[in-house]
Formats: sequence, structure tokens, C-alpha cells
Amino acid sequence: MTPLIALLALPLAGALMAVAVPHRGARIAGVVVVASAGALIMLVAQWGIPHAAPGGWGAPLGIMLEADGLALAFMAMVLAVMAGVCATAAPMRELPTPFWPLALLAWAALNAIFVSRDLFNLYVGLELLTLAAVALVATGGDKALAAALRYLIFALTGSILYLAGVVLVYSAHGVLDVSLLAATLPAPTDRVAMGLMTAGLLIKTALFPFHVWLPPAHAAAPAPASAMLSALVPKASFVILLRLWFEAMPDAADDRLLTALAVLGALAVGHGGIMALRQTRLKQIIAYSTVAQIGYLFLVFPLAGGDGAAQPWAAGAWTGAVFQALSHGLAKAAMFLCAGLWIIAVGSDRLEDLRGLARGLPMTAMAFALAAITLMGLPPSGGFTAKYLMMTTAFASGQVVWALVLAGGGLLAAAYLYRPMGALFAREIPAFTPVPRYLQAVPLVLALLAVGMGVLSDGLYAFLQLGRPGTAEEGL
Amino acid sequence: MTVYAVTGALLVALGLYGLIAARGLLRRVVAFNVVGSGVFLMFGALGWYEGHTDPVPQALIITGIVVALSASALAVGLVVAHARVSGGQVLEDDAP
Amino acid sequence: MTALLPVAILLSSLIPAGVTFFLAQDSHRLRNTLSLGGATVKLALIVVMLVAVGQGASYEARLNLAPGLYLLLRIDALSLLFMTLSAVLWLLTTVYAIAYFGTKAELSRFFGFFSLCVGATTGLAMAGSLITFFLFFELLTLSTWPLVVHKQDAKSLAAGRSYLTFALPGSAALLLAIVWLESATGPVLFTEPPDLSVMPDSHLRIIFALFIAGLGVKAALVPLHGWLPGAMAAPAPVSALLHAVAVVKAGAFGIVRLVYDVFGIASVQDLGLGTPLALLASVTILWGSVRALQQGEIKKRLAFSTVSQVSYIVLGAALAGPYAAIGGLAHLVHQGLMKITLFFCAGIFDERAGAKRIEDLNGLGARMPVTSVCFSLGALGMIGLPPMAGFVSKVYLGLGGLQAGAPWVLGVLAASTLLNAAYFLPLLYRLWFLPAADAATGDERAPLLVAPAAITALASLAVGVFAASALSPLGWATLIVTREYLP
Amino acid sequence: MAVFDLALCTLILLAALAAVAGPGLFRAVVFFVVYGVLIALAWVRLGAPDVALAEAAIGAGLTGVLLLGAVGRLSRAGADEPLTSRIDWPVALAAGLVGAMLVWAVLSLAPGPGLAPAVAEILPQTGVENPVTAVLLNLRAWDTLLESVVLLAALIGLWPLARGGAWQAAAGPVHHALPDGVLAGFGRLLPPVALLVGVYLVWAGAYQPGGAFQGGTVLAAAGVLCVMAGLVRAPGMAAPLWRLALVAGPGLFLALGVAGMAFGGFLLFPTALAKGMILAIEMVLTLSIAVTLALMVLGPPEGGGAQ
Repeated sequence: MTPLIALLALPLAGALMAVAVPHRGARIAGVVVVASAGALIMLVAQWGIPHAAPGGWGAPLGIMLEADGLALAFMAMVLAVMAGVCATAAPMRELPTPFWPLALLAWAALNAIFVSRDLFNLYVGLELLTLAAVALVATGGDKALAAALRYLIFALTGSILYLAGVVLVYSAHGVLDVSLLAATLPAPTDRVAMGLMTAGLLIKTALFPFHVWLPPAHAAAPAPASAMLSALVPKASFVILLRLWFEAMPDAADDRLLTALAVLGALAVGHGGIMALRQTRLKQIIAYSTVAQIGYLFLVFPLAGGDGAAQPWAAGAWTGAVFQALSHGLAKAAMFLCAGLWIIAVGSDRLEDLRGLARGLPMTAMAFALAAITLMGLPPSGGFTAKYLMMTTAFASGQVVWALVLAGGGLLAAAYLYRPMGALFAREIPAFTPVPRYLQAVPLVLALLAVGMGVLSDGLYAFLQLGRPGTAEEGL
Repeated sequence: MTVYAVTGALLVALGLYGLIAARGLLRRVVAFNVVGSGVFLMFGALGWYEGHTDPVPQALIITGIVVALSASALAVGLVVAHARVSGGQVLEDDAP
Repeated sequence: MTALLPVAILLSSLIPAGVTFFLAQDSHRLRNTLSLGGATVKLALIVVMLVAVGQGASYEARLNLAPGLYLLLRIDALSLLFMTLSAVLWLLTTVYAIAYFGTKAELSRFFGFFSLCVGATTGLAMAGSLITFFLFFELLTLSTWPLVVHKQDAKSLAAGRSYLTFALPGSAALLLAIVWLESATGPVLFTEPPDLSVMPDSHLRIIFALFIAGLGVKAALVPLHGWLPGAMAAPAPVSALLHAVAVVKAGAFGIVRLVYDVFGIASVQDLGLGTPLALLASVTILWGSVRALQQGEIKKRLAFSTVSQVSYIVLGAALAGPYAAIGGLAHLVHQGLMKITLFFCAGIFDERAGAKRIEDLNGLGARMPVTSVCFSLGALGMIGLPPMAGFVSKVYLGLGGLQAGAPWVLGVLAASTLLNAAYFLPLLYRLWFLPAADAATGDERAPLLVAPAAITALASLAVGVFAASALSPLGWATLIVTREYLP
Repeated sequence: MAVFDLALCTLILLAALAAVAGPGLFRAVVFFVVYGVLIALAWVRLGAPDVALAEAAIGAGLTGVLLLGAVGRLSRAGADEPLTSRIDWPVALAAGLVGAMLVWAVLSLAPGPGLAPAVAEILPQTGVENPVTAVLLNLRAWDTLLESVVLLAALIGLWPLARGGAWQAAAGPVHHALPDGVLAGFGRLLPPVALLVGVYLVWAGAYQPGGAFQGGTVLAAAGVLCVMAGLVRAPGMAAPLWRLALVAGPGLFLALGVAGMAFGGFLLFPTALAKGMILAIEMVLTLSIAVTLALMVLGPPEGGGAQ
């Protein structure tokens, strides 16, 4: 078995086993984490672009799978987050048992999406992810049902729009493979197809103004599930967007369209930040922060796409956006896991109930602070490297307004993250249930990874260039 | 066979309206299925050529039908559970 | 070239910081050993480096982050000046802090961030490129916040919030300025001035303003100084740190770097930026003094005095003549020595005699003679009484003003000196000449608190008296200016 | 024929309109089932009997049962559908825009053979003679494997919805059918017939229209009917044996796929063994699908006698 297939088969097999014996779910997940780590290390060590053609047919008849730098980096991030989620979720007795098969199913779907080169296969993967994610929200119990429903309705609207676009693509070109599509002549219906697919994926990525489902859903789910939902799930549809706009149909990019996407991104940064400032519960603050952080990702379209794609600075912006997605994933997972541990400790995530908790659980407070640094984009962190790369492109290409969005978004993040920090570091010594140190260490490790991404970013940058879409030129 | 493809497109529009505008949750599930079959119909009709339909869209549509059923099943389960808890079948709009 | 030594100097504070965070609250001995050990090792390494640099060695360490983005540590004479100052004062502050806190709670967190802070400051001093400077600048901001809010009461938290409210927009401005500049010129190294001709003058002016906005927060330039007096809510060692060693110095040091190594004196003059900056510095000098005069709390008065004094350094850089440059650089050290003495003493007055307001100082001179003498030395130096350090700085700045064709600087200096006298002399008067209140207490049976103050007080006297020596800060500053800034 | 096509399309649109916007939830669902049957007819007309079968069995049949069951449960819970008579114009405009774009796109696309010739060319190597089955289980087996997992995921998604968190309790609401009522008689007769039809559909899928999903649906329908008729008690939503049945199909699929690595690639079925491997997968998958669908239609446990 090649490591690439192992990365796909392991979570899938784990999910099936967890359905068969749900009470052993935590242990199964642990095995999957360890084995996947092995496979991943082997893949990274090869430093290449492994691919596979299930059934041996290859495109266009079959489906192509390819683990380029982008896919592998995301799979590695997912692995890290899942390891953290599993480690903190395992001792949580109040977590419903179905959590485990669902978490593994979501993981399998994520990996399947990251490596797939086939637009319809991506649809199936997205649906698997959506159903597992909605069900994960529903593990939050009766109070989470409305949020799960709202999420499902939005997600289904999104996937059906995406599918309609895929139908038009196949009908026009007779292929579904991303690489083959790039080689076909443009068809007049491509604009409509791209519009539909993009609209669908925007809903799934929760870009403003399609974000209304996200905060209630992420806040209502149990904390380990929230960590997955916020850190991982929106990234899948974002990666598909990258594949579409930079690999499959770079020619369909129209500057006005790209700018529109970034404008929505900028509005998301502002709206998410302001809403986060108004919340009184920690999980809601973190969830609205996700809305804001997702906004940054969409600045990549005018910075690295369209006419700018051939410019020397495009690679920087593209890589910066990927850095942002990765570091946000790690940092956000750390934050939700902290929130989960604090809920165990004091039974609530209201800011006033968290006052002074830094004394009781210092390692989690540290983890939260480090994660906050990444989200604010302060150095040294993955978030900073991302911001620097995107900002440089913004200035170099004369699109200063996006640089201001990046800078302003960082300040908003500082403002809304200060409130939980201030509460944690208050003088009170609250009554709390102790949390074992090894559990406190889990979010700390994730946050350190997010910060470490900014210190050791050279290797990651080089790795992400493996199979980077050629339209985004290297340079600067 | 273009007429079927156009019908599919119209079904998508009709279903989308119901999916977004309807307030009753079960009605939205129905509308979702209408959109789905509209997309499939479009897909199949566009693959029709000289008396046969391209087998690839056919296979994809069958997959799509199963996926749509799966989504509907989860949706129905959620709608019923939500009705049991809240006593209604509408989502109260959260304050934005 | 060797990369080892700069990295070792950084690690000498980062490793103790990392370990200290995980120490239990009651392992005082280990924690103190780590803090003092780190500070001592750092000082020793810097001495080694000083000797080696004197023999012509150069040091460089580099870490790639992404194309066009890398961290560079590189040592030049200016780095060494700032680094030596902070390392010496650090060791003393650590001794003082250990004595000040005793066995209070949450010390692992405190000393962890304390060490992190010095790590950031040395990194800042050694930074060889703009982005490296920014990185350590931010690290400094972040590691200072937990120190400011250390007491965790409402006042400290408010001070912490105010600190971040100023600092974070400042860093956003700084980052925008850096990225904007580098997007046109490529990475800016301090040793290789960038080619500014690729950008229109108007852009350069905006970039300069953004830089000053970013650095000015830390340097407490009016009107960006609002956070500094509030930060007095922090414990005394932190105040010493903020005012003399790390934070405001980082801002001033950054402005010096900006003027000399990023834009270059010629460009600053050509763009017409020198005079506005000098005016801003002058306004800060005067405004800080006026506000100091109005304060009834000792630490508040000292805080506004800092606002005023640090701008001497900025003024020196802005005037851009050799004399002014020497005066500004020398003042970087002089102000540090004098101000840390004052804060050490203020802390002792507070801790041993409960003296917080100026009235509380009445008659303390008799009961706490050593502390009071030190305090007086610091204050007189600040006023600029010959042959104290402050006098030397002011003379050179005045000469620089004349040399740069800005005689009005003399007026600013004279006014500032009068104001300095007006807000310091009453304190000395109360210490030595007014009778103590009946219930007054106070002693100085705390050698570890008093010794650091005495050492810095003597040092601030010595640097003035022996200013003519090549080894004095003034001599060092002269060397830097002649070697690096004059053709 | 053109008249027939036009008439069928008109009927489809009318049925869809009634289902989406017509008054009364029960009536809407009935119209939806009618709509599904009409769509199945359209598929026959388009020369796609496999899809027609899937649409009739799954799209109309099973989804219809699911929705009808939901209507009943909702009315028992007192959750009536809110009345909405006003048209939401902004949404209508947006939906109309999407429809117009699609109509434009559909009209501007030139028909072509697509991949049909390519599939026909390699059909002998796939081990099956029905090109649709060849695409489903060989060419795009990875899709189909994931699809079977999607179905499973939807069922697992129902576990957390069990009343009171009792996710291992008996599936669905409590049924009170008379043991000798009409339904019961029907229920006794149906299972053997359904079993035959179901197995036949799977077997035939290799040559003719049919396959695991269609066959599984028929079996599931029979099972659900037995429970509703009161012939058998509803099984536990997550009883150990059922859980094994749920994962057997996807599990075997995945295992054989990985075993294919021995022949040179993931999910690679060598021509000589392809037929046997595909049939084995289909048979076991049918069982899993049947159990999954049956439990899905019964719904999450609502407090009817835990096992």
C-alpha cells in the first residue's frame, strides 16, 4: 500500500471500525492518528508529488488522486488537529459515543477532498464531509438541533449549486479532471459553471454574507467537534476554490469577479470582528473569529489571480493564503480545545465565569495567548508569515486597500481576543475542577505548531511550491 | 431532448426558491429534492446523443440520487427531532 | 563570520524564559539561579563579543522564512552599545526584582516573561534587517503585557489594555510601513541602505510618517505617550524595565535606526523630514516636563519625565549633525542609567517607607540616606548639572542644534532644563530639608534592593565625569558616529 | 414524440410546483412522489433505465416514504407547517436568475457523445457488460465507495438524534399494527418476494439495468414494511449485529480495493477476476445498503422499547 492510499484508507477504515464497535472509538482514532502520521512522514520525505489512479484507468474515464504540496500540507494540518481533538475528547465522558465514527468520517472526507482531482469526486467528498459535520453539530444535544438544521440547509444549497456547475462543465468539456480541464478550450458556459460552483463553495466556506449558519453551529457543538468544524471543515471548500480558480479554469477569472470575492472577504473581516466583540460567550467569540479569519483567505483572488497571476509576486500571495488557512486551522483548534477544557473546569464558557482561570490552568491560558498571536498575525507565527506575504503582494501590485484590510483585521482580532485574555488574567481565583496537565498540554502543542509555522516557514514555503499552479509565478 | 434539459433548469429555479424562501422545514427538504432531480435531469438530457445517454452521467446521477437521499434522511431526522424539542417546524431567526 | 555567538546571546535569555514558565511557584532557588545565571551569561557573552569586535570580528546569523522574508542578526557598533546597556541594567534589575518580590505568588510567570523581554530587547539590538527588528519589536510588546498586568487588579488591567491599545495600532502602522517599503526595494538591511529612488517622494513621506507612528508609541512621543504613565501601575522592577532598559528605549533605538540606516541622513533632509521630527521631539520634551510638574505621585512624575527625556534621543537623531547624533546616542545610555536609578529608588521608598506621593518623601533623607543620595544623583543628572551625565548629553545636543542650523534647539534645552529643575528639586528639598511626619517609618535594611540603585547611581556619575574617556558612552557614541555616519 | 415530451415536461413542472409551493404538507409530499414517478418516466424516455430504476426506487419511493413518515411524526408532535402565502420576491428573483442562466447555458451547449465511446471501448476489460455498472463499480469505484460511506454517514448522523441520547434503542417510533390486519397480511407475503426481486436486481445489474443500490432499496422496503406491519420488532438502531451489517459492504469494498494494490493499484480489479470481485462487492454492499436504508426510514429511536 502506498502512503498516499494509506492516508485515504486509514481514516475510512477507522470510521467503519468505529461504526462496528463505537465504544472503542477513541482507541481506533488513536491508531489511525499514529498510522497516518507514519504515512505522512513517508510522503513528505519523498518530497515529490505522488499520485494514484484508482482502478488504473486515469482521467478522463477514471479519477485521479494527487498529493501536491497543498494537499499534503492540509492533510498534515488535519492530522495535527485530529490528534489534538482525539487526545482531548478521549477522556470526555459526556461526549456522545457517535462522535467517534462521525469524526473519523469527516477526517476521511477531508483527505479525500484534498487529494482529489475530479470535480464530481470532490462533490461526493464534500457531501460526506457536510453530513458528518452537521451530525457532529447535532452531537451537541437538543440545544444544537436548530443550529445543525440551519447549517444543513445552507450546506445543501451550496452543494447543489456546486453540482449544477459541475454538470455544465462536463456537458461542455466532457471531462471532470482538473488538469485535463486546464488543457481544454474555454467554452461560453464556463462563466456560468464557475459562478455556480463558486457560489456553492462560498456558502460552504461561510464567506460573508453566507456565514450566518456558522457561529451558531460552531458554538453549539461540543468543543472537540467545534475544533474540527472551525479549523478544518471550511478549509475543504476553500481548497476546492483554489483548485478551480488557479488550476482548472484560470482563464475564466475576470478582474471584477476576483475583486468582488475579495470585497466579500474584507466585509467578512470587519463583520466577523465586530460581531466577535459583542459576544459574551467564549465559543461564540471564537466562532465569529472564524468568520473574520476566513475573510482573509479571499484576498488571494485579486492578489494572485486574473491578470496578476503572471506577475512575479503572485506566488507569494497564493502561498500566503495557504499559510493563513493552515495556521488558522491549528490556532483555532487550540482555542476551541482550550474552551472545552475550561468548560470542564468551570462548567461554562461565559467570559465572566472564566475570570482568573489563568491561575488555575496556566498552560491553557498560554495556549490561548499563543493562538491569539497567530490570529492577530503578530510575529513570529504562521499568521504573520501569511500576512506578510499577502501584504507584500498587495503593495507590489498596487492594491493597497487589501493591505489595509489585513492590518485592520489584525487590530480587530486583537480587540476581540483581548476580552477573553483580560478575563483569564483577572485577579479572582475561581473555584474549578482541576484538569490534568497532559490535557492542558494538547492545545498548547497545537498553538506552538501555529507559531512554529512562522519560525520554520522556509521549508513549508518550499514544500507548498510542489505542484503549485503554474499561473501563479514565483518571484519577488 | 433539449426540452428535458430546459425542464431541469426550471426545476432547479423552482426548487431553489422553495429551499430558500419556504419557512416550513420539511417543505424545504422537498424543495431540495426537486433541485437535485432538476440538476440530474439537466445532466442526463445534456448527455443524450443519438438515442443514447452517456453512461458516465448516468452513473454520476445514480451516485447523486443516493447522496441526495442520504442528505434527506439526515435532514428529516433533524426536522423531526427539532420539532420534538421546539414544537414547531420553523427555525427562529437568530438576531443577526 | 560566525553565527554562533549572536544566537547564543539570544538563547541566554530565551532558554531561562522557557524553563521558568514551567517551574513550580515555590522553586525560588532554581528560578533565581536561572534568571541571574542567564543575565550573567549574557553579559559575559557580550563582553566576549565586545573584545572580538574590537579585534575586527563580525557576526551574522540568518534564518530564512520565505522568499524575501528572513531573519538576520548582525552586530554593529550601535547594536553593541544598546545591547551592553540593556545587559548590564538587566542583571541589576534582576537582582533588584528578586529582592523586591521575595516569595510572592506567580513569580514563575513574572520571571519567565521578564527573561523573554530581555531576549526581545537583545534581539532588537542585534536585528540586521527591518523585518527582524519588527519581529523582536512585537515580541517585546507581547512579553511586556503580562508584566504590566502582573498585579492583576483593575488598575493594572486597565493599564495593560491602554498599553495594547496604543502598541498594536502602532505595530500595524510599522508593519504597513515596512511592507510598503520592502515591496518596492526588497528586504532592507541596516548595513546596505535601500535604493529609495524607486519610490515617489510622496510615498516615502507617508512611509516615514507610518514608521514614526509605529516607533513613536514605544518611544512615547506626544501624542502617542498616553499609555506610559498608566503603566506605572506595574511593580517597580517593571517600571525600571519599561523606562530605562527595554520598551521606550526600543522605540528610540528604532528611530535612530530609521533615520540613519533605513532612510539615511541625506534622504531625511532631502525629503524635508528632519525638521518636523525635531519639532515633534521638542514638543514632547516640553510637554512631558510640563505634565511631570503637575504630578503628585512620585512614579507618575518620573513617568512623564521619561516621556520628556527619551525624546532627547529622538531629537539627536532628527537634527542629523554629528554632534547631535553623538549627544542622542550618548543619552540613550545616560538616560537609561539615571532613570533606572530613580525608579529603583522610588521602588525602595515605596516598599520600605510606603512613600508613594511626593509629600511622603519629607525627611526620608535622614532615615534612608543611601537611597536618598542615589535618588539625588539621578535627579541632578536629569536636570543636567555638570559634570553629571545629563549635562554631557545636553551640551552635545545643543552643539548639534547649532551645527544643524537650528539654534532654537538651545531654547528647547534651556526650557527643558528649567522645567526639569522645577519638578525634581522640590523632591530633593523634601528629602533632605523638610521634617518627617510623626508616624513616618522607613529603613533600608534590604541590601539587594539598595545595591543595584547605588551601582547605577555611581555609574551615571562616572559616565559624566569620565566622559572624555574612549570607553565612556560618549566616547563610544563618538566612535559610532565617526565610523558609520560620516563619509 | 415531441408532444409526449412536452406533455411530460409540463406535468413534471406542475407536480414540482405543487410539491414546492402547493398548500398542505401531506399533499405536497404526495405530489412529490408523483413527481418522482414522472421523472423516472423521463429517464426511460432518455434511454437511461438504470437511472429510471434508481429514481423510482430511491428518489420517489424511499424518499417519499421518508417524507410521509416525517409528515406523520410532525403532526403528532403538533408541529404544523407555517402558512406562507406571500411570494418572497428577492429570493424569487435570485432563483429566477439562476434558472435563466441555466436555461441559457443548456441552450448554448452543443450535444456530443461525451465519454460514451471511450467507455464502450474498454467495457470488455471491466468485467461487466452494463456500461453504467462499469462506470459505477470499476471506472469510478472510488466515487461509489465514498458514496456508500455517505449513506452510512447519514445513518450515523441519526444516532445523536435519538430521544434522550438513547442511540442504541429500537429504531423509529412505536408501531401498533394489528397482527392480522391488511398490512400484516401484505407484510407476510412481501418479504420472500422482495428478497427475490432484490437479489435479482443485483445479479442483473452486471448485464442489465439494476445494481446494489436499487436492489438494496427493495430489500429495505420489505424490511420496513415488516416492522410497520408489526411482524417483527424494530431492531436496535445500533445493535451489534446490525452494526456489522452496516459496515460489511463498504468494508469489503475498501478491503478489496486495498487488495487491488497487489495487482498494481488501489481499487484495481484485474480483468480475469473483475467480474467475481465486483459481484462479491455488490452482494455484500446490497446487504449493507438494505440495512442502512431500512434503519434510516425507521428513523432515530423515539422511545419504543430499547433492546
